[in-house]
Amino acid sequence: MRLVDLELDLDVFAGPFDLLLTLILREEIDLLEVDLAEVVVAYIDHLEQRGELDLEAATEFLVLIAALLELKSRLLLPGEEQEIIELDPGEAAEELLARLLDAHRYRAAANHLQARLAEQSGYRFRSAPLPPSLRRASLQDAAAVYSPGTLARAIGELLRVPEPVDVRHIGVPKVTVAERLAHLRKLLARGRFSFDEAVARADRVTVAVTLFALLELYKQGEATWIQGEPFGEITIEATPSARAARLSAAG
Amino acid sequence: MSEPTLTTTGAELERTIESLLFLSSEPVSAEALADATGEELHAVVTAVERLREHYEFERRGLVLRELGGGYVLSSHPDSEPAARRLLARPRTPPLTPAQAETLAIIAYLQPVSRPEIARIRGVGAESAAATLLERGMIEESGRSQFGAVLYRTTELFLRLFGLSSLDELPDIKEFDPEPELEQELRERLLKAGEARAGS
Amino acid sequence: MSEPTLTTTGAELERTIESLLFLSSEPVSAEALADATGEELHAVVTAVERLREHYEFERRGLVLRELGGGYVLSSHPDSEPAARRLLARPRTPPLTPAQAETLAIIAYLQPVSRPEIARIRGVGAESAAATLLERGMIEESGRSQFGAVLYRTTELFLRLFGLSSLDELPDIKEFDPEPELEQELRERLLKAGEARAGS
Repeated sequence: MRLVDLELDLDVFAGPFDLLLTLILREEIDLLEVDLAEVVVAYIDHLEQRGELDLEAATEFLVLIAALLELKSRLLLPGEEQEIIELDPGEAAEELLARLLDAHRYRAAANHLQARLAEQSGYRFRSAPLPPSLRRASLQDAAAVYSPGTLARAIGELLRVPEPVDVRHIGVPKVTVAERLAHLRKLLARGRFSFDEAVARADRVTVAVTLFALLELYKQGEATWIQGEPFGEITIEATPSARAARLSAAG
Repeated sequence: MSEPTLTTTGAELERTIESLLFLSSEPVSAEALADATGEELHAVVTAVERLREHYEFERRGLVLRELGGGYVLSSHPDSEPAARRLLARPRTPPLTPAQAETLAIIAYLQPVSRPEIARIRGVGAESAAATLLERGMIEESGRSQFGAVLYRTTELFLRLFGLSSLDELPDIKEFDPEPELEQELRERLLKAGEARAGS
Repeated sequence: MSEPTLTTTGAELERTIESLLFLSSEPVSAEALADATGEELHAVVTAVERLREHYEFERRGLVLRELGGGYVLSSHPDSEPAARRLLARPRTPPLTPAQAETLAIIAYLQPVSRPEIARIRGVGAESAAATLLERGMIEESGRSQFGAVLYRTTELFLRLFGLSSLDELPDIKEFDPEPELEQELRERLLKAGEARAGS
C-alpha cells in the first residue's frame, strides 16, 4: 500500500494522509489539534484491511509519524524552546524530508552490512582456552581486580520476579470490517440512523473500523450520509437506488 | 655467514608469530607481537606478510587477515561446509532487518543512544539492541548528557564483518537515495498534497 | 592422468582438515573428520599424517598431536616464552552485564548447564560463556544427564575475585528481594527466569 492511499477521518481533518501532512506543513492545520494516535489507529486498520504489509511504506509512515510526534511534543513544551519551534512550513518539510532520506540511507547501509556478514561467514575464528602451561602462568599474575559483590548483586537482580502484568483491562478488539458492514446493513434495513447509534458503547478501534465499513458502503452505492455542521451528528441512510433494489428483492 | 642467520631468524620469527596468532583468540597488533618476540616492528611486519603469503600461495587451510586492529587467523571459507558438519556451533546467524538497521546506525553514528536510533528508525530498538549486545557486536559506551545509554560497535563487529577498522566502512554518502527518489519524496511531502489542497 | 587428481584431492583434504583442527579446541577423531569431509577413513588418516609432517619438516609454529583418541593442534613449545609474554597476563576488562550475570549464575549454582543459564537469564548466554571460557574464569565440568555441557568456575576466577575458596562468595541475602523465602536458590532463579520470559 502507498501512504497516499491512507484516508483519514479525524476530528479536525478528513482526507488523505499526505494532504494532512501538507496542511500541517503549511500551518493550515494546527498540529496541536491533530490526534496522532487516531492517525496510527487508522493506519493499522488500513493495513489490516489490506492484509498486506509493504515494508517500504510502513517505514515511511513510521518515520513520518515519529517526526510529527516529536514536532508536536516540542510544540507542547512550554517556554525556553519557543524559538526552536518557530518552524516555518518550508523548514518543517525539509526536516521531514531529511528524516525520510536518513531512513533510506540507513536501510541501504543495513543491507550492505547484511551482505557483508554473509560473505564473511565462511571465515571462522578459533575460540579455545589457553593451554594449561600458559594458564598456570596466568594464574601467578592474577590479582584481585573484580569485586565479589558484583556477583551477589547480579544474583539478586535475577531473583527479582517481575510483577505480573495485569492485561485484563486491555480488551483485545477483534472487530473486522465484514462484521461492521453486516451491522451497518442491518441498521440500514430499518431506515436512517446516526453514526453515534452505530458505534454506541464501541471502543476506538471499533469506531475506526465502522468508519471504514461506512466508506465501503458509500463506495458500493448502498448508503449516503449528511452532516449538518462540523462535529455535528452524521445521519446515514440508504441511497434511493439501494432502497429500490431492496424493495424489489423483497417483493 | 650473516645471511643464513638472518634467514633463519626470519623463519623463526614467522614460526613464533604463527604460534602466537594460533593461541590468541583476539586480533594481535604488530606492536604486541614485537613486544612478545623482542623483535623490531619492521621485522614483525615482514614476517607476518611472509606467513600470510605462505597460507595463500601454499593453499593452506588457514587465512591470516588484519581485522579489528590486529592480525588474526581464521579458517579458509572453502572448508565452511565441512566445518558446519563437524561443529555443532552454527555459523554466524544472519541479522534480521531491524537488527541490521540498528547496527548500521550504531556503526555510522557511534557513540549513539537508543532514543537517537529510534528517532532515525521511527520505531524503538530495544529488542534489536539487546540481541546485538548479546551477540557481542555492540557494547555500551557511557551515557549521553540526558542519561541515555550510548552504544558503539566492538572489535568483534569488525572481525565478523571483515573490517580492519571503522574507516573501511563505505562512506554513508554512498547510500544516499537516488536523486529521483529524493525528488519523489519531496514532491509527495509537499506538492502532491498541495495539488489536492488547491483542487 | 589420475595421479594429479589424486594429489589435488589429497592436498584439498589436508587443507580442509587443517581448517577443522584449527577450529576445534578438543581432539577430533579420524571418524569425525571422515564424516565431516565425506572422505574415506584411510584417506583422512593419510592426509592427517601429511599435515603432521608438513608442520614438522617445514618447522611451522603448529604441532599436530594424537591425544585421547583424536587429533588436536597446538602451538610449538619453542614459542612458549613469547606466548607467555603475550598472553600470560590474565585479561581483565570490566565484565559486561551479560558476562557478570552468567558468571554469577555459574559461581553460585555450579555445576550448571548452558540451557539452565539461558532459562534463568531469559536470553542465551553463548557469547558471554565463550568469553568467560577463553579468559579462563570458567571451565567445562562434564555433562548433565541430558548431555549438556556443565560449567564451573576456575582457580583463576577465585584469584581475580580475591577469594580463597567458593565458601567466601558473598551472602546474597543483602541483595535478595525476598530473603525470607526458604526455597532452594536454583529453583527460585529458574522460576524468576521463567516469569521474566513469560512477561
